[in-house]
Amino acid sequence: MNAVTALEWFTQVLEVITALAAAPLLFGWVNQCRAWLQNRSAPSLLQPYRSIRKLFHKDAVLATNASPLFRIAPYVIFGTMAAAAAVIPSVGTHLPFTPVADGIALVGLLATARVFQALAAMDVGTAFGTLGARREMMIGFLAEPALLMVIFVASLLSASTALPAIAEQLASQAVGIYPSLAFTAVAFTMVLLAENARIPVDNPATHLELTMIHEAMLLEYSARHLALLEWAATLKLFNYTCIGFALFAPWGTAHSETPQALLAALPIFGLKLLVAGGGIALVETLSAKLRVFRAPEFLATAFLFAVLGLLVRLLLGA
Amino acid sequence: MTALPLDLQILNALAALLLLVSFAMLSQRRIVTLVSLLALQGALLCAATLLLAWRTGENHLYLSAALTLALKVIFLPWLLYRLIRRLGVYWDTEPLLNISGTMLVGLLIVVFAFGLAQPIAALASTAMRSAIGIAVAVVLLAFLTMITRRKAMSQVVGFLSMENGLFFGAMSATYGMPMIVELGVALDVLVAMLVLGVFFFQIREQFDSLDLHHLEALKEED
Amino acid sequence: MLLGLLPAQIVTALDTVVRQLGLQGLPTATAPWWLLLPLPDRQASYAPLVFLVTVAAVVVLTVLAVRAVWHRRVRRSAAWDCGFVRLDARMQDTAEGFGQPIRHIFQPFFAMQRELPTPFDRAPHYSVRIADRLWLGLYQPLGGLVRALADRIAWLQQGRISAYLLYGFVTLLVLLALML
Amino acid sequence: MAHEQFFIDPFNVFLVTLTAFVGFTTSLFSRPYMRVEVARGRLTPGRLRLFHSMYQLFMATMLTALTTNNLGLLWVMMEAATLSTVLLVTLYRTPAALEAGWKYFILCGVGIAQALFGTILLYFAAEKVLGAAGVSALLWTHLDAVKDELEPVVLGLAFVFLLVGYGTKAGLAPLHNWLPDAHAEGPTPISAVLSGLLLNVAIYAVVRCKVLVEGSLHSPLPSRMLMGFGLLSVVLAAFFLWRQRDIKRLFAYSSIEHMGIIAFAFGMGGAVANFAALLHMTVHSLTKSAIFFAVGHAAQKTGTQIMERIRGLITTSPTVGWGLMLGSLAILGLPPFGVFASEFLILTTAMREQPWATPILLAGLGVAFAAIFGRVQPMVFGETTAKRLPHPPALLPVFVHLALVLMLGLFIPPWLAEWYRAAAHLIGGQ
Repeated sequence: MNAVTALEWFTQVLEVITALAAAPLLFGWVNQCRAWLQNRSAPSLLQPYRSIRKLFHKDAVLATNASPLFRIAPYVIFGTMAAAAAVIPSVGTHLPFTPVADGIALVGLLATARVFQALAAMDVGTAFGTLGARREMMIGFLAEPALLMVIFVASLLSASTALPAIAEQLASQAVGIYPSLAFTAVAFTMVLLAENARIPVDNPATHLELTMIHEAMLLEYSARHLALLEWAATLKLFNYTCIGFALFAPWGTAHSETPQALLAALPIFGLKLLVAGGGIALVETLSAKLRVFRAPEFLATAFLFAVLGLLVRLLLGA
Repeated sequence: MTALPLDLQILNALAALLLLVSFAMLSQRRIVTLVSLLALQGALLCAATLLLAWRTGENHLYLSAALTLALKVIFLPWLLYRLIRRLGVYWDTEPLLNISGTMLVGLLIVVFAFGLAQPIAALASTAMRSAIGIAVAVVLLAFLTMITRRKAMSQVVGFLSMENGLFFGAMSATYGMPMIVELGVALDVLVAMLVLGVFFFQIREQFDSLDLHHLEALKEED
Repeated sequence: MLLGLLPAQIVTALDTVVRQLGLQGLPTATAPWWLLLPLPDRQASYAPLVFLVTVAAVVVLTVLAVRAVWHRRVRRSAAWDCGFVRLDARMQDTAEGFGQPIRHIFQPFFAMQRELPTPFDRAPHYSVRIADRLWLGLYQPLGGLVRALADRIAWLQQGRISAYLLYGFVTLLVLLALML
Repeated sequence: MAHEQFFIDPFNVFLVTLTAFVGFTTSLFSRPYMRVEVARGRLTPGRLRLFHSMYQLFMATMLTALTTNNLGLLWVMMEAATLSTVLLVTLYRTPAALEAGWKYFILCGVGIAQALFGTILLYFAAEKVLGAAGVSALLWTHLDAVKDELEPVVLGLAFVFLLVGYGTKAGLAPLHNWLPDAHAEGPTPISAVLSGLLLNVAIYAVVRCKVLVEGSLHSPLPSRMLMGFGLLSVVLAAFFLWRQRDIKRLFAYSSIEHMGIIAFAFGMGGAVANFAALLHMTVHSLTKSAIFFAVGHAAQKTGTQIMERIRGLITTSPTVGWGLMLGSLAILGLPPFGVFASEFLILTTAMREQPWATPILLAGLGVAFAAIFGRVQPMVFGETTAKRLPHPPALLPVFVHLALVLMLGLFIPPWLAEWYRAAAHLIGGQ
């Protein structure tokens, strides 16, 4: 275990801060792309920042029967998302946090966030809260195996489940066509869309309570708690995109902790974010929202793709 | 076959008679005659033992003959007669299989017994080795009488005739068992009879008849 | 919890058992106490305690940051009843309700009878009976078979003493015939 | 010649200690139990005296049967044991008890008569080799020394008679019909002792003869027969268990099943199987007598033996409830107890040597488990309106037995293991 140098700590902190800062930006950018694609005039790029700041200044309104869990949950969810950002190698791969948690621990962390969200949703006992929690659990119940399978296939290629190691291994590999990676990438995008309540599974901008999944859970929240949860949602989208980069587009991340490498890596990372945001918006405009009980088929196909990737990897060795 | 010496002839005759008596007991319905047949069987056994003792000079056989005489010819039949008179059970109802059927089965069993005893007889060195087959037949016939009887008393008589068959087997195979065993067996038979006497009175008291179909309550089919 | 937080210590404790059995134990890795090193250590390591402490630290940090930068004012009021007049306990979701989507997905694995009220019902009522297919398909027929067999075998013990004597007699003859 | 009449060898030494110990605990248990029965008016003081005297006679006959060297005397003692217990089975003078007593007497009497004929044939074969030496021809030690010279054909037939004779006393399958009636109708101490000890003595006699016959016959037929009887008993008893409504009959059938397992194990032969069979004999008699003690008190407290009417023992009298529950778990072979250890050994040896028999054995054990547990559980934990009984019954023997069985399950002391190994070697011969 080489001594953890100060620079490595610097990259670690840098990653968390970029995550916190860039998450709402990415969210805004996706909304903007969507608006353009649907030839609507787009809200400004900084709109998410303004709404989060506005919410932070408001007085929190709590339901009479809300329990302490209701008030703690936003902080826990935000905290776990931030910690997840620390584990995922977005800018540099030499992170002191690598030995602490690998891909599977990361999936566990995301699962804890989901559990707290569901519990908080059911806490007040309104019909919509439980409705949202129930559906979120269903989605989570089906998406998690697909996500684990994706990480498993990626780790098969690089013989390690630690995300930085996978990124380094894939970056250093000769660029070629890897069908197993292609299938797993498709599976991963489907999981990303499902987990972050994007169009095919859940419409982020909807106001129809009966169709909501993610939004239904936040109905009872207000002011700073709601701000935290919104921010955590954007952070979750950001984390997922960073996992996607680490597993499928690792080029350009800094493989050493020297400041110059980091500085060089930042613009490339920005470019990748723009492309990813545009991609998500494109997928969303092209597909329509599925009925809630069609979501399992969607996630089953995701799982199928991941398993296909695995089989191709084992049989063809590529 | 050279003419057997006289006493062997008599022994074989006694053995044949024993087999005949067992057959008779198999088909007898009157319990009183059944008991007298049992006494006859005991007498035949005692005679055979005496003759064997005289021929081979085994003095413990004399004691055994005396024991059989006292127990199986005099005491037990007397006890059974008294019980029959006290309990007033004179007739045994139709056995499970009709008489001719039982006789047929009895024949088969005797044939089987002889087939069975053949190898043993070949090895026996005693004079009466051919009688082993008869002993086995008597035991199996007694077993059959117990199966086909419906009255508790006749089952007991079957049990005692089986004891006679066993003693005769011991006699013909090995000139009787060691004395200590003979005494033990005799004691057991005696106590068994006393216990059975107690049983008769209790059954009589509970069911006021000795018929065995009262004793069919404990079963699984309820 | 303990096993989760301190796996390394427990794994090394178990390792002594493995060695006693004469099997090949863990390599004597010199990992720090808080780290769990898998066999080929290059794969991925996991430090549960540090992980928990970091996440907790981040959560506490957010709480303090939000409290410090913004305010802590709270106001209590009734939950949003989306236009419905009176929310009472009966309208709360039940555990069965919570499990309904997953049960809906794994429909073929449950033998489920559901009674849905039609809009014209005078007294509508909803009931669902869920039975495990394995129980219906495997265990009940097996139980029935054993019971039927038991009834048939019970005929053996029918109470008549002559039958019992016959069993003994037949076994004796069969064994003797076998022995010849 | 006189000093050779009695002998102790590794095989019967542990049985003698077991019989003495269980006899002692049963008499401890029977003293208060029978006094309550007399107080209830089910027994007259006169019959109580008969009970205690016959009980002592019964213990005497069993102990002599175990230690005697003379096979003829072994037969006489077995007959005497039957006679002494037949009066005890009919102690309550109810019609059912009478019927049970009559069947017990006739069936066992006939069975034992076959054994006498077997002994005669044995004596006949022995005399040819040992010469007409009177008593010594029937001494087991002499016979054992010279067993390979004995005439195989005669020994084979003798073994059949002995197996059928002592098999009836041991309650092996087709000859078992008297056992459930006798064990259910007699007073509980008698059922405990009959189930626990007399069956062991019968199996002991069968194994003594098997050793001789196996020596001379050199054919696997005797072992096959014993295995056949064993398997048949396990399967038949397992299916009989399903229809039981009387608790003592239930555990009587469970005794038949366990005797079947022991017979099967002795039938397999070999050091491990014999070791397991001896262990199974010990733990079975300890557990079964403990269960019968608990059952006795349960029946006495609720006044009935019908299982449907006994409910919620754990609330009415916890000691009886716990005793019965732990006893049943032990007898069903659940891990911590010794019965599991011996059954495990038997099954593993069966899997290695007689793979065809293992599924049958497992099916039997499985069905028996379902039947017994399905009935005992509601009895102990079912709800009941009856309130808790004031004075807890003196159930020390139950928990002493179960503690011993638990100990045997967890750790067999070296000296006991040495006893079993020596005995297994003596029986197995290899």
